[in-house]
This record gives sequence, C-alpha cells and structure tokens, in this order.
Amino acid sequence: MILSAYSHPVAEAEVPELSAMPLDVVALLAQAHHPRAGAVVLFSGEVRNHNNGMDVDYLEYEAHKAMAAKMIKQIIADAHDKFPLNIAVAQHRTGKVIVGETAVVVITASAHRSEAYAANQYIIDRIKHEATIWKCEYFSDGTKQWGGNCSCH
Amino acid sequence: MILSAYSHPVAEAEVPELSAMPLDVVALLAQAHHPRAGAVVLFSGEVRNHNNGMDVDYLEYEAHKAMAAKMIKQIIADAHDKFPLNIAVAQHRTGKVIVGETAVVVITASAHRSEAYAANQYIIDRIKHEATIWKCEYFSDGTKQWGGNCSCH
Amino acid sequence: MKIQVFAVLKDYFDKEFELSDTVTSVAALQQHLTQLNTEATGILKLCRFAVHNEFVDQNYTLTNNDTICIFPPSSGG
Amino acid sequence: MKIQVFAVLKDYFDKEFELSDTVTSVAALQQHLTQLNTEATGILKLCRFAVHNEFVDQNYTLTNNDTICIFPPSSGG
Repeated sequence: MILSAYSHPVAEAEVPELSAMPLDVVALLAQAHHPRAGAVVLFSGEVRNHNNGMDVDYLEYEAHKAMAAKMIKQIIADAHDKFPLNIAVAQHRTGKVIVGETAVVVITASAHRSEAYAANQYIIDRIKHEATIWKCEYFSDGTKQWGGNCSCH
Repeated sequence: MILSAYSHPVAEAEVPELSAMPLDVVALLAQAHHPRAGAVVLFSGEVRNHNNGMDVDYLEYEAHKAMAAKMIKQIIADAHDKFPLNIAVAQHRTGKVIVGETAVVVITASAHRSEAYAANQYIIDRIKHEATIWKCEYFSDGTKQWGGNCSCH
Repeated sequence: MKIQVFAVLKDYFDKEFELSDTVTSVAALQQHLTQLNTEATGILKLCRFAVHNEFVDQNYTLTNNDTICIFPPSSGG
Repeated sequence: MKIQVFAVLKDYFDKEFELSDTVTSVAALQQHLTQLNTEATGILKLCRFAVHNEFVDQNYTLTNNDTICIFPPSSGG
C-alpha cells in the first residue's frame, strides 16, 4: 500500500464489529498492513440496485448488537485459530444502507495468499449465517422483504 | 463504499496494467463499484520483510512491458469469459518496491461473492505464473536472488 | 417473563411483550407462541432463542425474570 | 539476429547481443546458447521465447532480422 509502507498494523480491537455509520472501507484497508503479510484480501459486500428482479431502494439492517458483536469477535478468533493470519478484521453496518454502500467489510492478511482468501471467505460466510443481523429490503414499488437471501450469496 | 455510492464504475481500460510508480490501491478500490455488484474482492500482494529466513530490503520487478501488459489484458478478458463479473482490474508494479508496498493489486466485482473470490484468485494466479514479469529480491546482507518464489504463493 | 422478537418476527408479534403465562422451557414457549399466532408456526421452528445474551436450547428452563430473545435465521451481509 | 535476455538470464549472458551465427530455429538457438554458457543449460530448458511480442515454439523459424526475447519462468506478484 502506498500510504503506509511502515504504518503500524491495525489494532483489531480498535475496529468496532458493528457501525451505524457508513463503513470507511478505504481507511480500514489503509491500516491493514503487516510487514510479515505478503497477501491482503478485502471483501466488501455492497447493496445492489436489484434483487430477484425487483428494484431496491435501500436496505435496513437490524441487529441484536451485543450478541452480534460478540459473535463476530469469536468468528475472527476462530479464523486466527484455523489460518495463519497476521490481520483479520470485520465490520458490519446497522440501520439504513443505500444502494452502492458497503454493508459488510472483511480484511485478512497472511504470509501467503491462499490462506488470506480462505480466511476471508470463512469469516464472511460465518458472519452472514450466524451473526444476529437481519436485512430488510425496501423496494421501489413500496414493498419490503425481510432477509433470507443475502445480497451476494 | 462510503466515497462513491453513485460513482461511475471504473473504466477498466483506464487502469494501466503496469506502473513504475507506487500503486494507488485505495484510489483503485474507491472507483471499483458497480450498482449490480453485491461483492467486491480486492487482493493486494505486498512486499514482506523476510523470505526463506532472509531479511528483505526491497524488491525489483523487471518486465517485458509490452507483452506483460498484453497478457494481463488477456487474463482479465478470460476472467470475464469464465465468471459473471461486473468489474475486473489488475495492476502490477515495475522497478524498485520497498517492504510494505503493493507489488500487485487485483479487484473483482460480481453480483455474488463466490464468483468475485474465484475470479480474483484466477487472475492473480495467472498473472504470477504467466505474465513476463520477474522479481529480484535484495537482502539486508547485500545478496540478491532472482524470482522463483513469489511473495505469497 | 419478557419476550423480544427480531426482524420478520415483528410481522407476527409485538417487538417486545410480557408473557404472564407460565411456560417453563424454550420448547413450551415456542409452542405457546405458535398458539398465539398460528401463521408464525413455520418461522418459529427456524428460530434461535437467547437468554442473557447466550443462545439456549429447547430444554432450557425459563424463569419469570428472564428476558428471552427470539431470532429468525440470520441474513447479514 | 538480436537476442534479448531477461531477469536471471542476465547472470549468464549480456542483456542484449547480436548473434552472427546462423541458427535457424528456436531449438537451435537454445542449443547454441547452451554451448556459449553451459551453466545456463538448466535454466534455458525452462525458458519461453518470443519474436515480435508473440511467444514462439521450438520449431519457429528464425531469420537474421529477428529480435528474439528469452524469458525465464515468470515470478511476478
């Protein structure tokens, strides 16, 4: 990364697992470096303008925040156990999220890229399926639809 | 992404495949959005401070630029054929790259995340193994070593 | 006991309500809620239950001071 | 013909040099270079060859006006 060849690796504890404000993906990435990590993988789950043929206006994410934060922390810890990671961070939006905004971001860094990719997928899969977070889609025709399908299964 | 909810999707042709200057990963990511893409995956291959037990000072990338650029273009085109991608961009450094800097970046965006991850890995694997680009590692003890092992195989 | 429901369950129940009836297990609570609103039968079968921010299973013994959270399947991301 | 070598091959040959000898195929060129520097035998076997920015195979016919690029295995990333 150009910005931060010698920056201090991001302290994972400083990244809140949930945020009611837009996720600052760029700032998270700019910090996610480690001198021993040759591979950094970032996933950004973004709100699409359509789903199942319907025009999407915006989403709203409801969460049981205390449990969701605890679960994301545990998923990150499990990822560190399973993969040799230098960095693993994840952050999920709550509240209203408009088309094009990021709903969830996961960043992993490892010495080798296969593990950075695998850990990244492991983390996002578990967050989507386990964390106490629910999406409600609001469509252009005024209808809404609760979760079930994630934006990018 | 916070910066660009309605930004114009990055025009892939505008991103040069090779760059002698530090890669602006953040700027590439900030542009890499598409209203139909629910999943954005970014890979950044960064220079580690050690390799095979040796302290690395810096790397130098040599390239046959015309052929490397053409090959990366073709790999991106092949990725579009194989995967339903909204965006695929890749950029590789040439010249001297210091520890912590990005040597190569790949960004893919798709409606669904499994394809964004798979396409991203497909592109970086082929760039590393096929493109006419060679790494030379310069170690703290004054020795150097040509390629063979990539930073994050 | 206090019941809190989340997400799509709010289409079937109040977001938060007191239950004066004496249900003594998660299984019994699930059964009781199904009777309150039969349309929620299917979704309730998929739900997870938590007390004091910990998931609990069907056999968990409920007391009148508990707050029980009921979660439909996650749909984050 | 003009020969350009890349990366680790520069430890064995000049980066760029003229070859006056008449070699008429890539296979013959590879053989010729092996004789020029036997230490390069192993690495030359792994190399790819290109003429006019296109890869060419062992049977490709070389002419005296060609510029031949010789590439060791890629090590980008």
